Order: sequence, then C-alpha cells, then structure tokens
Amino acid sequence: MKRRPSGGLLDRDRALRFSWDGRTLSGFAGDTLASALLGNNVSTVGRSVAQGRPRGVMSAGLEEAHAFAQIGEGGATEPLVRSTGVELYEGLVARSLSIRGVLSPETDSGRFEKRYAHADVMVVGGGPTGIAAALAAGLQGARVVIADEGPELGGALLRDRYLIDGRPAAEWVRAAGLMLAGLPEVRVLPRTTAFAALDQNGIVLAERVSQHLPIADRSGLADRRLWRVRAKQVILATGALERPLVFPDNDRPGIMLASAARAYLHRFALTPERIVVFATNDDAYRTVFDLHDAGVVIAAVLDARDEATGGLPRKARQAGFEIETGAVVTGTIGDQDGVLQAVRVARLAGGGERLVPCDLLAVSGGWDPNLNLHQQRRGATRWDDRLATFLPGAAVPMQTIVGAANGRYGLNDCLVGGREAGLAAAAALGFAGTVVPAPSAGDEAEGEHASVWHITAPDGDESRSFIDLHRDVTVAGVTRALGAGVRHVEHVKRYTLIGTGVEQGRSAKVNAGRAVAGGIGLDFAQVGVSSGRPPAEPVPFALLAARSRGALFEPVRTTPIHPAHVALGAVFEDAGQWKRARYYPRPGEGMSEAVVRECLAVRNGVALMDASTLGKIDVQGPDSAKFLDRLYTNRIGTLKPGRARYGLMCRLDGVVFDDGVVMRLEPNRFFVTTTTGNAGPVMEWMEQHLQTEWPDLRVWLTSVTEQWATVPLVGPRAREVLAPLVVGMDLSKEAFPFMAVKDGVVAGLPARVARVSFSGELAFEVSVAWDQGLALWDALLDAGSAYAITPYGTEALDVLRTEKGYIIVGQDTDATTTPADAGLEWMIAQDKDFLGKRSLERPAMQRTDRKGLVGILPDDPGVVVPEGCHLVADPNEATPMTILGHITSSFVSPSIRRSFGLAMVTGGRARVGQRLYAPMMNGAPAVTIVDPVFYDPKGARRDG
Amino acid sequence: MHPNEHALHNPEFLWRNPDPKPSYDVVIVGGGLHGLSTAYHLARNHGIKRVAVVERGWLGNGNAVRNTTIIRSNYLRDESAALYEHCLKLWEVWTEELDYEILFSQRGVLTLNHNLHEVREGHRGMYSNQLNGVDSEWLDAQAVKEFCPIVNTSADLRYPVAGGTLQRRGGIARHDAVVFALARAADRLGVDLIQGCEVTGFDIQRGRVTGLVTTKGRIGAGKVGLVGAGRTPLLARMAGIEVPLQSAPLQALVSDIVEPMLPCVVSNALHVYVSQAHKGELVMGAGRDPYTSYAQRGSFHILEDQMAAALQVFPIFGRVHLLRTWAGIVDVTPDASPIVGITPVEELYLNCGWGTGGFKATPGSGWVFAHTIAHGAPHALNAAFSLDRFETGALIDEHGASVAVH
Amino acid sequence: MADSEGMAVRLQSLPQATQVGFRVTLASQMSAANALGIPALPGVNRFIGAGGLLVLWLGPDEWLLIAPDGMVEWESRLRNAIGADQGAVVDVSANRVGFELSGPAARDVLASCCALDLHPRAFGPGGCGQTLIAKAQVILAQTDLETYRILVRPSFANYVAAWLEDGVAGVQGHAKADL
Amino acid sequence: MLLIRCPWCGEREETEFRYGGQAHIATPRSDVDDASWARFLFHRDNPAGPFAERWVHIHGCRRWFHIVRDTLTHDITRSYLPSESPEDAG
Ligand SMILES: Cc1cc2nc3c(=O)[nH]c(=O)nc-3n(C[C@H](O)[C@H](O)[C@H](O)COP(=O)(O)OP(=O)(O)OC[C@H]3O[C@@H](n4cnc5c(N)ncnc54)[C@H](O)[C@@H]3O)c2cc1C
Ligand SMILES: NC(=O)c1ccc[n+]([C@@H]2O[C@H](COP(=O)([O-])OP(=O)(O)OC[C@H]3O[C@@H](n4cnc5c(N)ncnc54)[C@H](O)[C@@H]3O)[C@@H](O)[C@H]2O)c1
Ligand SMILES: Cc1cc2nc3c(=O)[nH]c(=O)nc-3n(C[C@H](O)[C@H](O)[C@H](O)COP(=O)(O)O)c2cc1C
Ligand SMILES: [Zn+2]
Repeated sequence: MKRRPSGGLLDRDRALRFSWDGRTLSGFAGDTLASALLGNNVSTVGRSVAQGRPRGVMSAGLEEAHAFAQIGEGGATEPLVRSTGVELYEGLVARSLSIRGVLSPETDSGRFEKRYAHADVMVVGGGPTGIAAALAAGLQGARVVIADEGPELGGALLRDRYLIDGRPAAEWVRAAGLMLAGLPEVRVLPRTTAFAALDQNGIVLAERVSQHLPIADRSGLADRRLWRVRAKQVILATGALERPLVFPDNDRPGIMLASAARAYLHRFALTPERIVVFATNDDAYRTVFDLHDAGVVIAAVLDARDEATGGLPRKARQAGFEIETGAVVTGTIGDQDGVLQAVRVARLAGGGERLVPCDLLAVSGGWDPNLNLHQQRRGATRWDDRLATFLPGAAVPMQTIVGAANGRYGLNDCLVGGREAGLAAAAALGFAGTVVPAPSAGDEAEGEHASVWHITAPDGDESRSFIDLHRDVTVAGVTRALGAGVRHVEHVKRYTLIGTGVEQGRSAKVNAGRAVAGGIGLDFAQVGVSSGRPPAEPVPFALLAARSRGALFEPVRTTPIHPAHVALGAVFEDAGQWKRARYYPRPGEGMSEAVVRECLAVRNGVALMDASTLGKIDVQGPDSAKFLDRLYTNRIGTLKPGRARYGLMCRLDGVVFDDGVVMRLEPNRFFVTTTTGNAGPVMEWMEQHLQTEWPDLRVWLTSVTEQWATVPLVGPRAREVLAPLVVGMDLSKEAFPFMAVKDGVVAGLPARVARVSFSGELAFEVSVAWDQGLALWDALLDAGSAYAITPYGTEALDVLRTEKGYIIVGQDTDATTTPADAGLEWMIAQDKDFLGKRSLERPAMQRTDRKGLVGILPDDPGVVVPEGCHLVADPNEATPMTILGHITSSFVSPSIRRSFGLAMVTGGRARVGQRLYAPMMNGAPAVTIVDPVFYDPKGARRDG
Repeated sequence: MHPNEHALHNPEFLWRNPDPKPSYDVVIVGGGLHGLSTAYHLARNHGIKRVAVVERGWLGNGNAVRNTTIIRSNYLRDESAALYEHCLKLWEVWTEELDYEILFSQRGVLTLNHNLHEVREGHRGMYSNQLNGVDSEWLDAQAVKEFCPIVNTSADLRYPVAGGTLQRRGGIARHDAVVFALARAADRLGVDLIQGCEVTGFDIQRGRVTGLVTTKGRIGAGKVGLVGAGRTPLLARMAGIEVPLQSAPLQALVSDIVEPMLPCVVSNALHVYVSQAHKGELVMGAGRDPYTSYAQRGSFHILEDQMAAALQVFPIFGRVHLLRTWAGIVDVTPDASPIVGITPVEELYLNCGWGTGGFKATPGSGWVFAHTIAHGAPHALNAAFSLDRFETGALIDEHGASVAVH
Repeated sequence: MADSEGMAVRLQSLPQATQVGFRVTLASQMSAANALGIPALPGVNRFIGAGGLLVLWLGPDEWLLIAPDGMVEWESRLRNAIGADQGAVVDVSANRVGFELSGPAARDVLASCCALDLHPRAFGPGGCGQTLIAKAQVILAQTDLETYRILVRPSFANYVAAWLEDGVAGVQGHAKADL
Repeated sequence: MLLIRCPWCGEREETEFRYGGQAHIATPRSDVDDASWARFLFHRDNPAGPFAERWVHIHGCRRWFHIVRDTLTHDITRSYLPSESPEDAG
C-alpha cells in the first residue's frame, strides 16, 4: 500500500524510526506496527505455521489472525504481539516470528501494576455505542468506567465516514470525550482491553500505560496496569468483528477485511492501487465508496448475494459502480513472493472464470458480534438467520449487550441503544440526573446478509482454502476430520487445531462451524461454534502477577527479636511465612558443631531461644473450661488457676491436629499456645465451633500471637540467671513448680512466666509484650553472660525434644496419625467427649497393626539415617518391598553421644528390640527399635 | 516438533457413530479417559463383546481434555505406588499397543522443595518410591539448575529452591490424542461409543441394576460402570448411592507457543506446576477452588497467585502471554485417593475420585476397573480403594503427594 | 520507616498507643459505651472518635479501643463495666502497629493493594473495615477526607509498608520495577 | 472470583473469606453407627443448582454465615446468619 501525502489520524510532524527484522523503517505517530509496515510496502509480515506460506496483514484490529510479531529487546522482549494493536514508537524493535516466540533470559525492568476499581456502570468498548452509554450513565451521576482497547475513543467511527447530527462523527466523538472528561465520577481508559469477565460482574482490564511511548520516556511509569473492576452493572459495547471468506488461496498478503481497507485509508492514509471488493453484506460497500473517493481504482465489486437490495448497494448502483451479484472469488494469483496480483472471479451459479488484476482484495463474510466476555460468563448465544451470525441469547444478570455487539449494525441504533442502556443501568441503581437528547444518525436500510462463507475450489483441492490462518487449517483439514467420524465442533477443533492459536478462533470459529455443518449436512445453528474462554486478548504473565514479586511477593514475618538473631549471625529457616533462627554458628563452625554446642548449653548450662512465633489465644468467659474440654483430647477443666497442661487436639476424623500448652490464668480465663504453623488454623477451628456448633457457650477468643514475645530460658542454671531479674517472684521448685504460670515483672518488663519445657530441661518461658521482646532478650543475655548463656535455634530444639521422645505435629505425624499412633494414648480422656473421639472408634483406627511411634538406634552410632528413610525387615527383598514404616526424626545426640531418632512403624512399640533396615541406593543401615525416650525418662531434670 | 505436526498424526478413521442397541452386557457411563479405557480393557482383556460407552456430550468433554497431562507414579502410600506404577508401565507401551502417536514423552517430573519440611517430605516420598520400585531421585539446587536451567535457584527468593525430587520416567502425553486413540481402539474392538446420550436414571430391581434411562431412550445392561468424574455425585444420587466426593473447579491455562525449554516442574509450596506441551505452549495449573461447582470456571485470584508464584521460579516467563484459561470439575475425595470398586447396588460399579490427578491413571484405572466389572470383585491393585474405607477409616491419604494438584 | 514525602500523598508510622480489644454481649454493650463516654458503640464498618479515644467496630460483638499510650487502665475499666460473664477484654497494645496514609492520592495508593471500595459514597470519614492489603489482614479506618489509618500485626508491618510505599511510588510516577 | 455479601460487613471479594462447605449439617450423636458417622464426616450434597453453604469472613469480622449459591452459575441469591434457615432468609 502507499502512504497518501495527507490525511489519516497521523501526526505527520512526528516521523518515527523503527526496526523490522533488522531493517530500519519509518512511520508516523499514530501508526500501528501493522500500518507502518504496510506504509513501507512490507506486505509479507510472516510465514504460516505449517505450510510456510507468506502472510500479510488481514485486519486493522482485534480480528487479526496472522500479523503477530515479536517486539522489544532484552528482558522486555515480548513474543507474539498483534501488530495491529502495537502503536509505533521511536526506536521500536520488531521481528517477524518463526513460529514460536523466543524468550530473553535478561531481567525485565518493566513495571506491571495493579489497581482495584469500583463502578456503578462498567462500559466495555468506546465506539459510538459505548460512548453513548457512558455519557448517559455518567450524566446521571453514576460512577462509570469506560475502557477501549484503542488509543482513543471512537471505535468504528474512526475508520468510517459517518455523520452524527448531520456533522462528521469525529466531532461528536470529540465533544462526547470532553463531556466524559468533565464528569468527576467517570473514568475513561483508552488503550485498555477488558480481557476477563468474572462472576458478579468482575471485569479485568489490561491498560497499556506507557507501551506506546519511546523507551526513554517510560521511566517511572508502569508498562501496563491490571485493573480489577467490580461493577454493579456492565454494558458490553464491544462491537462486531468482520469475518473473512474462505476460497482457494485466500491467505495471500494483499487480502484483507473490507473494513480494514477503510481503516488503513481513514486512520493511516494508506491506499492500494486497484481493489476488488468481495462481500456478502452491505457494509463492505462503504469500502467501495471510500476507496473510490480516495482515488483507488475499483476493479470489481462482487456480491455473493443473488440480489443486493439494501440502501448502500442501491447508492452504489446510483453512483455508477458496477455490482456483480451472485459473483464470487474462486481463487487468487500471486507474484513470485506470493503477494496478491489478481483474483479469479466467477459466478456462483457456474460458468467461466475471469482474472481481475488488483493489489488489494477486500473481503467481508459478514459480522460476528464480539461476545467473548459474554461467553466467559457462560452467556448464551443464538443463531440469527437474517444476519447469518450468533447473537447474544439469554442475558447474564446485571449485564447488557448493546450496539453492534448485539447485532444492531445501524449507527443510529447503536447511539440510541447505547444511551438507553446507560440510562437503564443508572436508573436500576437509583440514579436520576441530567438526560441529554440522543444524537442521531441516518441509518441506511440494511439488506440481508448472505450465508455464503466458502467458495468451493473449482479443481476440488480444498487444501489451500484457509479457515484458520493462524493455525493453517483448511477446508480439507475439516473434511478429513469429518471423514474420521468426528462430528462435534469441539472435536474438530482438537483434531485440526482450529481456533487454538493466539487469536483463539475469532475470525475462524464461525466458518469452522459452517464447514462442519456443511460437511455432515446438519443445521449450522445446532452445530454452533467452539467455546470462548478468558482472556479475550492474550496478556503477559507478568501483568497477572503485577507487583506480587520480589519483596512484595509474600510477607517475611519476623519476631521483634529478629535483629538480635541477625546480629548473632543466625542461619534462618522458613517456618511458613516466619523466619526462625535455626542455629547460630560461631566462626569456624558448621551446623553440626553449632548444634552440639547449643544442645550442650541447654543440658549443662543455660540457653535461650526465641519462641515468639508460637500461636497464642486468649480464651475468656464462664464456659471456657467446658469449651476447651470439648476441643482437647485430654481434660483441661480440672486445671487449677496458675497451672498449665500439655494439650492435644484432633481433627473430626480423629487425626492429630495440633498440640500446645494450655494455661489457666484465672478461673474463667485461659491462655492457649499452638504450634507456629497452626496459629491461624487453631484460632479458626475454635472460633468456628463456638459460632456454629456451640453458640450457647459464653466464651470469647482473642488472638494474641503478636501481643506476646516469648523467650524460654532453659538449662540447669536458668533459675540462677532469672533470679536477679524478677522482683517478688519466688522461683523455687516448691513455689514455682513445673507447669506453673505466674504473672510478674522480669527485667522491669511486665511478664508472664511459665515452667514449661519442650527440651526436657529446667525451663522458664518468659513472655512480654511483643515490642519489648528484644529488651527481654538483651536483658536475659546480659544476666546470663556470667553463665555463658547460649542462644539456641530450632535445630538444637529439634534434637533436644527428640531425645525426650516429644513429637512435632506434622513431622513425626501426618494426616493419618491418631493420638495413640503418636504414643499419646495417655492423653485421651475416656470420661468425656472431644472433637474427633467418635472417629477413633472406627475399626481401622483400632487395628493393632497401625503405625506407632518408636525410637531407633542405628547399629552404627556414627551414622545418622536420613529422615524419610523407610524401614523393612528384609533388606534383600525384591521391589516392591514390604515397608514397615519410616524414620521421622533423626539426629546425633550430644547427650547420649550417638545417632538416634524416632520412627513410625507398624505395630509400634510391639517391635521394640527388633532390628530393621533402612534401604537406600547406597546401602541399608540397620537400626534397632527402642523406646522413644532417650533422655531423662523420669523427667527429673525438667521438674528440677 | 512442529507446532501443527501433531494434528497430522490423527488417523483417517476414529470411530463409527452408532445408535444405541436395546441392551449391552456392560454399559460404561462416561466417555472420558477412564470410561474409554475401561471399555477398551473390557473388550481387550476380558473378551466382553457387547459393551457401550454412553457420553452426555462429546467424548472427552470433561476433564479428559482439560488436564495438564502430567504423568508420574511417585505416590507416597504403598497401595497408590503400586496402582500408579502399573499405570506408568502401561503408558510406556501404549503408543505401540494403541497404534496411535499419543506423544507420551518421558521428559521427567521435577518436584521442587523450598523449605526443611518439604525437603523432609520429599525425601520420605523418594525413599518410599525407591522401595516400591518407582524411580525417584533427589536433586540439590545445583542439580536442579542443571536439569532445568531456567529455574531460578537464587538464594534471595522468598522461597528459595532447596532441591527437589525427580522422577525421570514421568512426563506428559497429548491429552486429545489419548482420547482419540482410546476411542478408536475401543471402537475397533466393537465397543459402541454413543455420544450426546445423557444418563438420567437407573433401572434398579431388587437391588440390582438392569438398565439405564438416557436421553436416547432406555438401554438394558447386565453390568454398569459409573465413570463420571466430576459429575459422579449427580449420577450416584440417581442410583441411590452416596459418595464421599466434592465436585470443585480446577483451572489450567496455556500460553502462546514459545521455544522449547521445559520438562515438568511442580512446586507445592508455591502452588504451581508448569510443563510445556508438544506444540510449545506452556501448560500451567495451580490449586483448585474450594467450593462446589459445576460451572467449569475457576476464580481469577488463583490465576494471579499462580502467576506470581510461577514468576518466582521462572522469571523468564514474564512476557509470555496467557492465551487461554479453562477449568474442569474434579471429584475430590477426603483422602485424595480414588474410589474403584463395587457399590451397594449389585452389578453397579464405581470408578471416581481421581480428583486432580487421574490423567496419569488412565491406563491402569481402566485396566483394574474392567477387571472389577468382569469379575464382580476388585483386582488386588484396587482392592484398597474401596468405597467402604470411608466407613472403616482405612483411608489412603495422598494429600502430601497432591498438594499442588497435578 | 522513612516518611515518603511527595506531591500528593504521605505515609508515616503512628506512635504507640494503648489498644484494648473487647468482645461483649448485647446486654453489656451500653455499659461499655457508658464507660467510654460515647452514646453507643459504633455500628458496622464504623468507628467513633471521642475524647482522645477511638472505638472501632471489628465484628458484631467485637470492638477495639485505641487510647493514648500508657492508658492501660482502660483494660480494667472496661472489664468492670462489661462484667466478667458478659464478655472479654484483652490488652492488645502490642498486637498491632499503625500507619497513616494521607493526601489527595491516598485513595489511589490504597487502590493498588486493597480491594475495598473507598469511594466517599461507599466509605468515607468514620468508615472502618477489616480487609486485606495484598495478603496481609489490616484494619483500615478513614479519619478524614484524605487520611487513612492502617493497623496491622507487627510481623506484617514491613510487608504492608512495602506495598504502600510501592503504591506511593506508583502514583508519584517514580516507580521502579525491582523484581 | 466471587463477590460475597457478608451479612455484617457487606460485599467483599472472595479472598477475604474461607469456604466452609455445605450448611445445615447437624453433628450426630457420638453413638451413631459407623455408616452414619462416615456420612456426617464425608458425604456432602453436591447439587447442580442452588446450594446452601457456609463461609467465614476470615479476614474481616470473622463471622460464619450462610449463602445460597447456584453451583451452575455461581449466582448468589441469599446471604444469611447461621441462626436463620435458608427458606426464611430474605
Ligand atoms: C485443570 C485440570 C488439570 C489436571 N491435571 C492433571 C495432571 O496434570 N495429571 C493428571 O494425572 N491428572 C490431571 N487432572 C485430572 C484428570 O483430568 C482427571 O482425573 C481425569 O481426566 C478424570 O477421568 P476422566 O477423563 O474419565 O474424566 P472426564 O473426562 O471428566 O469423564 C467423565 C465423563 O462422564 C460424562 N458423564 C457425566 N455424567 C454423565 C451422564 N449422566 N451421562 C453420560 N455421561 C456422563 C462426562 O460428560 C464426561 O465426559 C487434571 C484435571 C483438571 C481439571
Ligand atoms: N452495517 C454493518 O454491517 C455494520 C457492522 C458492524 C459495525 N457497524 C458500525 O460499527 C459501529 C458499531 O458501534 P459499536 O460502538 O457498537 O462498536 P464499535 O466497533 O464501534 O466499537 C467497539 C469498540 O470496542 C472495543 N473493544 C472491543 N472489545 C473490547 C475489549 N474486550 N476491551 C476493550 N475494548 C474493546 C473496540 O476496540 C472498539 O473500539 C457503528 O458505527 C455501526 O454502524 C456496521
Ligand atoms: C495440554 C493442553 C494444551 C492446550 N493447548 C492449547 C492451545 O495451544 N491453544 C488453545 O487454544 N487451547 C489449548 N488448550 C485448551 C483447550 O483449548 C480448551 O480450553 C480445553 O480443552 C477446555 O475446553 P473449553 O475451554 O472448551 O472448556 C490446551 C489444553 C490442554 C489440556
Ligand atoms: Zn464480615
């Protein structure tokens, strides 16, 4: 095509250079990549996927089925971008694609952000219909969002020469745009595509914020923005998409949609020399008029209909154009590069062919309302004979479809329909404001649309008659599918791949359905088209992730003592979202050395750890004890104020859910701790039962996990370290025994002190207000310095508690473990009901061959058998072997100076004394099954 | 492979489109993968000639064409490992047996572990797999990088990659081709595939099923197998059986096609799994929606979260485009293991509950279910997967193996 | 945290305060209000500021009192007013920290990470809600036309601040991508 | 992606809630037989159509409540308190 010296919606003062496959070309501001290529006489923009045929630009918008390019450089390289939607910018780098996109490993500096928005009325589409709708609703005072994928409002009016109120439509668009901009509650979003329609009128938009700007001007701006709109009413004014026709060699560069030919003229000032127009409906006659007026030779006007009686054909005849009705294109001829040179023309009724030379063939097979968003909501469609297409069927609640999207192709219809929809949507929400008169346009009487879609190849070879240009699927391909016995369009899609490309069958689906119907002699209305799904337009992954990347991806939760751990050089582990200190290596130490040192400090001296991540729940009310008795497997109600008890909870199915310490602070007030991972779930579980099962109980819960920072001070010297820090708190064994709780003051801080111990050593667990946690830590460290107080981490804790045979829920247990399996049958109160108890009575829960917790001692005391290893009786058995259980915790114990661990094995403690093997790729170490308590079985140290 | 080439593998003939006969020895309800596989094995392994598959829509319209096609057998429990490994062995011979290029590709399934807990569980699974004769190996972060260089193994990540377990024999197959291949194979063995035929009721006399009420009329049946996946609760209710299932949406998505770069990579902690289909599109899945639904669409926030998660592991995918999303309705059991066996109704058999992970089971599911139907009693491989385990409490918990569903 | 000073929006940390959570039966709600010197406890999605106190609705039987730092006596005062059998009162002063986001663009910043409709027709001064900022639960209260308070658990504070700062950078046009 | 009306706080995005499964399931006495207990633990209705279900406004007011949602369309027709029955709710 050639660029005309003037005209179009281009800024001729701003010439832009861009690169195409390494060549530097130029265009103007206002161009798309597609129009700029056409303006540079690049008619072949890529090769077809399967057959390698040359392909050009076939549309000027959303219909595009072939002209996809790879754009950008480095980390911003974006594959498969529709070149009819890429606005040209200075320095744009674009490449034609060799089938697949190529990704860049470089870092992408583009910012993709997200915005939530709420609207009374969301209007999708900024053509005449959408503008009229937004204006009407906006003037009523409604909160309106209107989005259009183009750079400016106008839709079809930008490509056509309509009059509104007797003046060029562009003037109305401009005036309406100004009015919209002046309404404070209206948000106009150009360059914004609605790509997903969700339940309850959630509309998701992709805004191109800076993609059209030269790279240098983008800094500080988002590349794209994801809008999550919730709208009370949605108006779909998404227009209609023109449909191509199927005939031999219908895929050459130089063949384009009739409306696209007008768009390239009116928007981009591009014209061919000689054009053939081939249509099945009236609208394509606008192409005849407009291109003729622009000086293009109209080589032929072919109308597949037997008669063309609508207003536009009549006008064309009056203007002296020769219209051939019942005439069709039966083939095309290309030059050595495959670019269109001439078309073969014949009458549908038969007879000879003639050749008509031309450099552009404009085709129009009719119009398909753009209903992807409606289909995403599972909105129905129905076949319409007169327009030979699918129109919206039953409405989706709170959603209206208007204008060309609703099969109303007259501009006046669009303007009136849009305005009425806008008014109705606002009125439904109770708005009553200014009503401006409707603009009007004189609509031509529209003739019927022919249902012709395919011109049979005169030589019977349908392998060059393309239905899906993107996936290179032809009529022959569909025929082959039908021959295989396939009947349903969805099967045809999957057999041929029609509609599975980037354009998702927008231009191919209806013709594919027709091919199927024709092939098996069924009514097309019944055959239908394959389904539409989100997104309506492809969007980059990064847009959906938006800012949820890097530091914003997910919270890193830390305790108030975290800075101290960092300063001590702690190595951290992730426990859910928390960071916990795993161990504190000193110079020259690896993990095992550090852990041994930390363990020994606990056992022989004094040590402290940060246990602030434990979940904490304050339980108050006269029925608290009754409530906790229903939750825990063991009795809580008998607990005396000032005392604590280890508690265990099951799920309803009897599986161990969580464990923790329950403290009774006052007769009607408890303080419950949970494992770090279950802080939320236990709170929810409790709240759920109070609200839904036992609303009669007067119990109130408050999550206080982050009200309290907790530091266990542990070891035989703990009492000595703590003593000088407390005032009026008797720490003696008699006054403050194991499992007692006291409120008081520690290091000048209001504190709660509990004699609980997970390590089996003398321990005082001190809790203070969260924001005083660090002060407490420092004070304890300070007070302990004379005793070589040692911070210890979760790894040492794990060793210490394993020595005591204490389980960690989720490590030594899994989703099948009952309390008895975990060796905690003593915690099951027989004389009360609790959640999960009934499930424990089922036969499979009572079997004696269930897995049970045991200890293991490897034969070789220097070998730590890895956690997760499975145990068998016969290490030489062929696979599949008879697996008896697995090792759940496994360490070296500094206290018993050898490797040891815990395991779950069938039969549990009945196997004590047996020798089992842990086969791995490199050997099968033997272990002896022992009782799971390795250290201080009587608990004398803990109680000390 | 060339993006369109696999369409060319489709053979000239797939199936007849017969009208239903008045009665069959066995009628299979549900023309998904498991229904087709059952019918095929009834004819192939048990010589039962008069078999029909009745399908309310088109063959495969349910989860068969919606799944992300990950195939592996590295399940935790012994019963599961035996069953899924049986399936994997069949996959290894299926292209030949079915005489159809189903593009089974053993490119490996790598499950990433991000924290100590996951590493421990990963090892537990690996060791149990090895003893069960299922291949599984541990890769540390460095080996992960070598196996799949585009995985981000940087220690700065919120959830850095600590390592992972790899099943090299795992992989993918072309889902549509498997539907076509099985349907063709069953059709060749004389099975009537009756599409557009919805079962709306059962003839049950004195506790025994004798036929089906369908939208194509009554069809007599000596035995009936229910293989309705997500719609099983609706079917079971018609037959008066209660099933412990939840029907919930599970989404998946594909990108436009990019240069090949990827085996199958799963991250449970991040709730995302990615593979690359033969054409070159990235295929990605995430968690299921929590609620009951038959609407075949999922929630958008799951997409957003899964993209954020995917870009943690694969920052290179930032500008790849989301091309299409969809959802299937999966039949989830309380223990994440299937139910394959007899029911309280005589000669009515049930195969369901494969939930988010039954594609990989297609060959073996049909194999054992055909056995169960033919003999009126389960095969050793599916004996534990009975309906009554929910009453006795003998569940086969596989939640760990299917945290991120695939 | 550094204050983000810019054209249209400002984010700062709020000083420490006494916070007391209370859950109370219908029967004792008036007594609680009397003790707080307000005519009634605030209703759904609202808060009341009176005499240096803020009382925020958190749920149908749950409110949060925010008083100047150090006024711990509010815990016992409220407990006495409510009565031991009619509810629970808990000192939660350390359980949440606060931010204030103010300026004409404050609402836009929140729209980058919070799905709540904060349009004056839907929310406005006196509005209060528990909701999410990105993945963190917060209490959001609007104190005047252009000022919001955000209360969040301390372990989520850095994360929420990072989101808000990113939102501020976004509206101020000096955003970074920093992945 | 649902928009759910909490009977207390009003309409909020699905992400603020947690699903609680079928509503109006009574906990049986603990002396029922294993079959009835299994039914209570595991069997839910899964209707294709309106379904009364429980949700909790976990990131908001933390109240449990019920809605009636159509499992075919995801349309939500009612939102009501646990103390109400699906019929008498408005
Ligand atoms: C998004 C997604 C991703 C998945 N990813 C994987 C994966 O990576 N790996 C894996 O192994 N598994 C995966 N799965 C699971 C897998 O798809 C299913 O477990 C498996 O396909 C179920 O078996 P099916 O193919 O027989 O089911 P379906 O194809 O659903 O078959 C059931 C059939 O029964 C028919 N039917 C129902 N009711 C009636 C009736 N009344 N009358 C007649 N016919 C009826 C249905 O129409 C349907 O065709 C995934 C599933 C989904 C949804
Ligand atoms: N006579 C005919 O046969 C015929 C056929 C079709 C259209 N028309 C003319 O076209 C015009 C139709 O007006 P209209 O306003 O209904 O449609 P339109 O085509 O003018 O406008 C629709 C707008 O919606 C945009 N859009 C579509 N999908 C979108 C999405 N998902 N997100 C964002 N934007 C999206 C498009 O870019 C376009 O700008 C009238 O002038 C009519 O006369 C005539
Ligand atoms: C492994 C796999 C790969 C797919 N690849 C594509 C693809 O390249 N293009 C496409 O449009 N759809 C692809 N799909 C999705 C299907 O088009 C379709 O969405 C899916 O089968 C569900 O059907 P429905 O969307 O009609 O409900 C793929 C699906 C699967 C399971
Ligand atoms: Zn609420």
